Amino acid sequence: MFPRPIDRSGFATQLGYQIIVPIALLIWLLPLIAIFMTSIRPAADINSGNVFGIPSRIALIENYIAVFTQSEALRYLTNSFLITIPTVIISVGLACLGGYALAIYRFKVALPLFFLFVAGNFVPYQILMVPVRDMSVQSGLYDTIQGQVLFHGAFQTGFCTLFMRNFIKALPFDLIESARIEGVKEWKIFWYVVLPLVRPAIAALSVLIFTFVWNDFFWANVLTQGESVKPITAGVRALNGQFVNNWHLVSAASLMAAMPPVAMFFLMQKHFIAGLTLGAVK
Amino acid sequence: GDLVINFDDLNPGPKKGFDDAVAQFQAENPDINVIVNNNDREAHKTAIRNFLTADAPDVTSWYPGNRMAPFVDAGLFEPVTDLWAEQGFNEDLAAIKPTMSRNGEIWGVPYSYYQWGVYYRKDLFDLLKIEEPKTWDELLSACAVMKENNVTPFTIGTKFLWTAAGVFDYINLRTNGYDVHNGLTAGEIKYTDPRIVKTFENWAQLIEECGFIDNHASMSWQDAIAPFANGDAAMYVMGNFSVDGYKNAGLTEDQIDFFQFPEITPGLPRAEEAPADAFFIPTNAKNKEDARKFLAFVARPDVQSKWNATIGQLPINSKATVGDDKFIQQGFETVSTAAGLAQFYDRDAPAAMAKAGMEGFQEFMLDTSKMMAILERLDGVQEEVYK
Amino acid sequence: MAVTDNAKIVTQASWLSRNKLTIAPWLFLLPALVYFAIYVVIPIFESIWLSFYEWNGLYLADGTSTASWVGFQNYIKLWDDPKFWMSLKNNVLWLLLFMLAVPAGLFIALFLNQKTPGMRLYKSLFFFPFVISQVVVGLIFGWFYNPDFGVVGSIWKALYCEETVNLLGNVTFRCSQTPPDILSSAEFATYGIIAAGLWPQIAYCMILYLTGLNNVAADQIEAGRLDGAKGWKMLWYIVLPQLRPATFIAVVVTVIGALRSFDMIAIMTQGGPYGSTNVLAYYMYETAISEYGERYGYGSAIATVLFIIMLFYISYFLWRMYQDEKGGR
Amino acid sequence: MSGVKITNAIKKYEAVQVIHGVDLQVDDGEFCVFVGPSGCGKSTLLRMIAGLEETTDGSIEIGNRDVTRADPADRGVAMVFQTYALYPHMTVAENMGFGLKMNGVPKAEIDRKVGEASQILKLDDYLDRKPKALSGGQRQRVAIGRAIVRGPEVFLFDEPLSNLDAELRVEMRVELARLHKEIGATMIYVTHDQVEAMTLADKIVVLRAGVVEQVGSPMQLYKNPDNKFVAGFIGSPGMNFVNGIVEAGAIKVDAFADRAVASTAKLPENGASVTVGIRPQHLRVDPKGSGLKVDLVEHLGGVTYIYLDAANGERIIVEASAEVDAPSYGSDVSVTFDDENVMLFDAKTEKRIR
Amino acid sequence: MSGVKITNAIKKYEAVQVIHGVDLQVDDGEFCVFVGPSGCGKSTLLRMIAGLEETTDGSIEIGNRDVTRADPADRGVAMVFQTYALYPHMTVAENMGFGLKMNGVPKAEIDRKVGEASQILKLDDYLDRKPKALSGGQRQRVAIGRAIVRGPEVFLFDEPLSNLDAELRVEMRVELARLHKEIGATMIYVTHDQVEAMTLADKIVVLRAGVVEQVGSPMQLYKNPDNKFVAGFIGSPGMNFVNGIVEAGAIKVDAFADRAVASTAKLPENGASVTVGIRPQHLRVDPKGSGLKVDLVEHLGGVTYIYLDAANGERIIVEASAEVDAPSYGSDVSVTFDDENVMLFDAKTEKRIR
Ligand SMILES: Nc1ncnc2c1ncn2[C@@H]1O[C@H](COP(=O)(O)OP(=O)(O)OP(=O)(O)O)[C@@H](O)[C@H]1O
Ligand SMILES: Nc1ncnc2c1ncn2[C@@H]1O[C@H](COP(=O)(O)OP(=O)(O)OP(=O)(O)O)[C@@H](O)[C@H]1O
Ligand SMILES: [Mg+2]
Ligand SMILES: [Mg+2]
Repeated sequence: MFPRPIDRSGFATQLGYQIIVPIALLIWLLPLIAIFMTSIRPAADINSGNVFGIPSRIALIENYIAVFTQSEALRYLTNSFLITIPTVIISVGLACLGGYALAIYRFKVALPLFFLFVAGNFVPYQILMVPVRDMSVQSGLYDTIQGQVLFHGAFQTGFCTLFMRNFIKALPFDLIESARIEGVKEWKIFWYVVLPLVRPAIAALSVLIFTFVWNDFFWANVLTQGESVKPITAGVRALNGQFVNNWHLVSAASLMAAMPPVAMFFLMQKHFIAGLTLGAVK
Repeated sequence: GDLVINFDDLNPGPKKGFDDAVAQFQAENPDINVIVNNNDREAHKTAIRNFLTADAPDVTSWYPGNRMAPFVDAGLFEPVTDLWAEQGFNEDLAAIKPTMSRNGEIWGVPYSYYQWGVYYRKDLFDLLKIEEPKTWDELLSACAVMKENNVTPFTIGTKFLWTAAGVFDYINLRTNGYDVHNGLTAGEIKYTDPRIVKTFENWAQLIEECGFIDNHASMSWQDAIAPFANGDAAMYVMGNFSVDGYKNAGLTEDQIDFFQFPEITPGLPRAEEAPADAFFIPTNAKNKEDARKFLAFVARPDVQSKWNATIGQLPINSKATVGDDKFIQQGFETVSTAAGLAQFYDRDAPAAMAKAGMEGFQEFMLDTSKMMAILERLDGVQEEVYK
Repeated sequence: MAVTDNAKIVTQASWLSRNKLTIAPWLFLLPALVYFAIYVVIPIFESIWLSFYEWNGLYLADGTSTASWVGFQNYIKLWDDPKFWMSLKNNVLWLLLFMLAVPAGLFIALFLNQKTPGMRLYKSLFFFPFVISQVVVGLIFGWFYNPDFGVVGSIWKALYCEETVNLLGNVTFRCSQTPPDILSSAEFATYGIIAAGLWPQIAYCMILYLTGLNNVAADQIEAGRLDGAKGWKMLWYIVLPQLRPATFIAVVVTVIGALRSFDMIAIMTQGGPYGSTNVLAYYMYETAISEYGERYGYGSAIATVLFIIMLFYISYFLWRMYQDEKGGR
Repeated sequence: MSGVKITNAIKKYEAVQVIHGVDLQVDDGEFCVFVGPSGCGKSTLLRMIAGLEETTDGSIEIGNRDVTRADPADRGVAMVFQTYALYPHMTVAENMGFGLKMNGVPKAEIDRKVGEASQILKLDDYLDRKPKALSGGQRQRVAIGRAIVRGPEVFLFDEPLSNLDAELRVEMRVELARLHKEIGATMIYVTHDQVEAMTLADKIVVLRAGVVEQVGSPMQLYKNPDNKFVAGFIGSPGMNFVNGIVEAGAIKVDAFADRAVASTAKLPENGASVTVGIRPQHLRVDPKGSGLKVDLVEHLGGVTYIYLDAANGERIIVEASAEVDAPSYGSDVSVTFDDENVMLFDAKTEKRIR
Repeated sequence: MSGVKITNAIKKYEAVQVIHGVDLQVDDGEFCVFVGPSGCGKSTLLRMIAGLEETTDGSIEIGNRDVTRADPADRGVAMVFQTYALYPHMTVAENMGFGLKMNGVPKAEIDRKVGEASQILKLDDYLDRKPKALSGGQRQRVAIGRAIVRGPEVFLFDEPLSNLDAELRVEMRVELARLHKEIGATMIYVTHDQVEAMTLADKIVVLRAGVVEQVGSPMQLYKNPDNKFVAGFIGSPGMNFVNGIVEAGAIKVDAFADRAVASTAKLPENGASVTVGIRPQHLRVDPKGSGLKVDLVEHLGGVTYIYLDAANGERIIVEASAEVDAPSYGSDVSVTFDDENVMLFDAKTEKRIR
């Protein structure tokens, strides 16, 4: 282990470390803490310039209720879920199939096709923007939840396929061969042997994609126009325009937008990090 | 049948005005089923480009001037020249007719406009014994008094650029007049033209001798109300829609007042900024017959009177009556006596030009010494855009 | 009759089963492939194609496009467009400064790579910024930088301003110096946004390095200790070389993050003041679909340039991957 | 009848040929072991029989059916992998029954078969465990169980014991031998562990570089190898090889202090070089002799290995019983042996001279 | 003087104690091997000597210096890891020279020392390669070279050969023995391969559960083990153990068909249980006898193992020379042996009864 485990050093060093870490964390998260503090301040504090100090009163509930009652926040949140969850299902589902094909079968174009997915995954969004937007408009998917789901689903399929393919490739190939000798049909191998084994990958991927899509802002701008289908990220921006100078409400709304991915991260931490590093590093 | 109307304002006042009007229209035409899609203004700007082709409503709100040009050129709006003739709009709406026209046809029917000018803290002026300035020099000396008393003369928030364009438009209108404004936005006059340079020099003088609040580039127009409301700044060059904002910030009608932007070049006919809102019929509309009915309806004097009273703006129909709000009154006075009505820099100039121009204005406000460099750059853009 | 029928079925079935390893992959792959092609692959080419047109995004009433072919005109315009160069310059700035996330992430990872009680929780808290939407990060930092209501403003007021009352008796501040307006200053705004962007990016690199450090071979560290390598020498000679995969991926994601920098700019400055914080990604968006844009051909040309820049990294990444694959099964 | 008959089997991976025309007959019920150095094509040949690799040319018959192009599932074979290839998400019972279940065998019958197999393999108590919760040996047994359940005509094993530690390996080896006796099916077994090959096989196939070097029973190969490769490969420690020169109907060997080795074999003409092979067990150290220097003595308890260096650099290993006093390091000795234990090989072709 | 002296060394991981007070003296130039079952603390003890694990209590001296709390780099030890722990990003030469470089040795001297070591280890041709491009044996040699270059007083090896295949292992074993002879440094070597222990060691330390069971030369341990554990651990195949009952100054053993075993040892009182041990080499099968059933016969070429089952379930392995005709499977036999080869152990304490 590097650096040298701290518990091997003297008591003073250990104590010092135990003290420094929380302080460093505090500084690191200062922006978050600040907006949290702001989000529980009453409006009066903001106006009187009490941005940093102790809130004069904890207005947590009041502020968060205000966000919901005075804006479309609830709808934005709902939209975000409506966009994110189907996207996760579509992209992960397709990627399982595609990744299986690319990982298990030896065919000539497997590698080029795989690279196509990988490359597509790194493409700057902007190069897709005009055609995708135009296509959505033409097909009536513009400014709909489905339109966003379909696009995100396709785009994330690239990353998911990269991820699943590498994961499946790392499975012992013997398992597949063993099943083939036993006369198990290809799709049954996929269903009964591979799928159960890639469950951790599916979990990791799902959390990751959830976060990616939840946090999307660009496509929300490109593919929607109205309030009715905006996700929370774009919504928060709109709220920012609406709650001018009401920083306590903007903060509350921002935190709300951040909450689901953060919660997701906390609940599925292991998977999340596995996903990030596995997907990227492998 | 169904009449689909796309409208573009979700703010409570305008929404109510529109809803009321629709309700009245519906009442008058029980056979027509009005379906309203009301959208946020910015969203509407994006949406219209698509829905005109893909999913056209029967009526949509939009803006005259250069803003309607691309749609007109692409044949996406239905000309309503005949409707104007039928309904006598040519007389009743005469002031707005030029901006509603393009390529020899008239393309829509306006329902409202509003004035621009200088809103100020009357209580501050009173305290400092300053009169509403009528001329440039009066303005400058008023500023001097304010500055002595630690009051910043002007507030503004230029984060979203267009507010600076309002200031520019006024100084330009007062320095050079209506025709130069039109010439410039039509790409006929270069930005390095001595007349425009003069405008900028005057602006520089205003910045130098009057001054705007600090950090305006990081503020929206709403943000900029705060120092105004607090009494740290005394004046605000703005459109009439801002009155609501002042009131929300806790100011009463007694504390604020309005004056016309002071004269700069003496004797120049006075032109004003007065952006209009209008309704158009898309070419792909399904129910054009009822759409025309609606357009005729919104131009009616009684409708416009009531509607504008609700939204605190000015009716366009000369037969309409004006609300008794003090700002409306003053605005009506200002606009109706103006020698020319400008839409707004970003509505009169094509989009690409407007964007570049407004960025230039903002940059200029932050550093007046870059004036010539900015103007030369704008010339370059102009050449490109109007090619 | 029946016999021949049967024979047919048998041969067909056997053809299928003989070729099932050829057909099966395509059946599994097809949905993802078609779907991905429609939304990602084909649009790339459409965009490139469109960059040779001038188009305001409108269709005529009958649905035909108003686009007109202009050849390389858009690219020629780009060459003369100061905003393009400004954006490109900013992109380079992003690229360079964003790289700081890599050593910074490493540093924090080293700092946190201990097994004291509660460390797991600390690590995950350190990771927070990455999970949060860039929109929120942008808002937070925008507020941080705000010279009037924000944190910078508050600090400034505490340092350089005194509270007085103005003419009307309202509380106000008189400052001996105007506070820095980071996001409105052409010089500093970009740095301000990059700093905000670095926050989550550092967290990202940190997590990559933390997992990397987890996998550092203990025996090599021990061998190093026996060889007398300590502290920085250990880091430099033994740990860092082992962290190469983590470093590689940290660089890749950072480059991509830098080139994709859109959200922060959209939230914090919209490319302003007067275009000084523009980057290609945002400029493209602005040109194509913002209120003052609607120049789709030109926007596509910008996107194409961005794509070509990214293509270098993509190719490099694929090349590395190919090297790895050659070794594998 | 379920022997395996391979006729002129050839395997190419694109340009590279790895199996160069193998002919082989494995009889019904026989335990056949493939041995050979790493990379010689043992696994490939086995996988060709299983159908996991396509046979480029030649034919493979199982129980008189030509299965060269048949699907793995239709060949009546079961395979036990080196890695066991157990499905980690299934219990032992599910693992064993999976193939049957997928082929639509009724549940009751699956249960019965799994029960039988698990009894044979003493896995009854573990049927509900996941592979993770089993020891290496138990996993190995499950893998075998999975093969048994399907009642194949031919069992294929690819180094099934190489992932086990030494002790378990011995245990499982004994168990495999018993299993073969019990079910009597044809088994083909790949290993590069000599001991496994010697102890398990009815028939050993020695492969080198994709070619069959010799086929025979363990003792045949040990006592009567066809060539130097087989002689060196079978037996541990390996056979000693030294150079000899044919001289007047006998062989003069440098390393044996020019002691002439008599031979009943058909010797080549005088002066020809031959390779002389003799197993360490057949050598005795003569401390009174000279010509060989003691380089190293390894006491293993029951047995002692003595490493001797000849003047010409050749090295000879002598296996002595522990009771014999070993010569001391560096001392000059010679070796004695019975001439009948000497084998001769052609120095060039490495073929046995008989 | 660079022996190693360990006095009452204790190692605890938090609550768990894994080394329970070890006293050990390794003389200068001695080759000392730690053996013992997995998890007994061999590696831990070695790593304590290296300084990679802190010593909880007791002291460690190297060449008369107390190094109990010294930094690993300052102990004058070099270690060869089971995994070799080569730096994958450095060439062979860099790997070997790294320690010197870290200690500020001038480049020229590093080159000289690396050159020397690589000559000893025949690595000259590979100096510029990365470890990835080396075979297992070569890697192993680089790891040893890295140790040699630093000229340590004590070499520590932790199962250095266990990642090599059987053949290479033998080769490297011989090489290690030669190396020790050549440089004559103190070496401490951990293995659980018996053969390595027996052949390499001057002194074997048998560890069990963190306690030293016996220390001695290989032959001492083989011929004269202190307890059943050591007796069973040393020698392959392991010693046979069967139960016996003391009866009138001799021992009656069920498995030997009640043949009384005479003994010169101080026997406990009549009727007491003792464990009777005898090595497979010392047994001969008597086909005319009875009481043991032949369960399995394994021919290994030079030697044959015969597995016998006693009626009471005890199992006896007999090692016979290949020349002897093995009994057939299932036949009833008995064994014969010389009484002097029998060892007796207390049934409870497992201590040797001498
Ligand atoms: N897919 C492949 N493509 C090309 N060559 C291959 C492939 N698979 C195996 N080979 C080559 O075929 C030869 C035989 O491989 P095989 O696995 O049968 O050897 P083996 O005898 O089983 O070796 P080991 O004892 O190491 O398992 C090797 O030289 C190997 O490199
Ligand atoms: N870091 C640790 N924390 C707690 N217990 C440990 C730790 N390292 C080792 N042990 C325990 O100490 C005991 C001795 O371990 P050690 O590695 O020395 O065994 P070993 O004899 O080398 O075994 P092997 O032959 O398997 O290498 C084991 O029971 C192990 O579980
Ligand atoms: Mg193999
Ligand atoms: Mg160990």
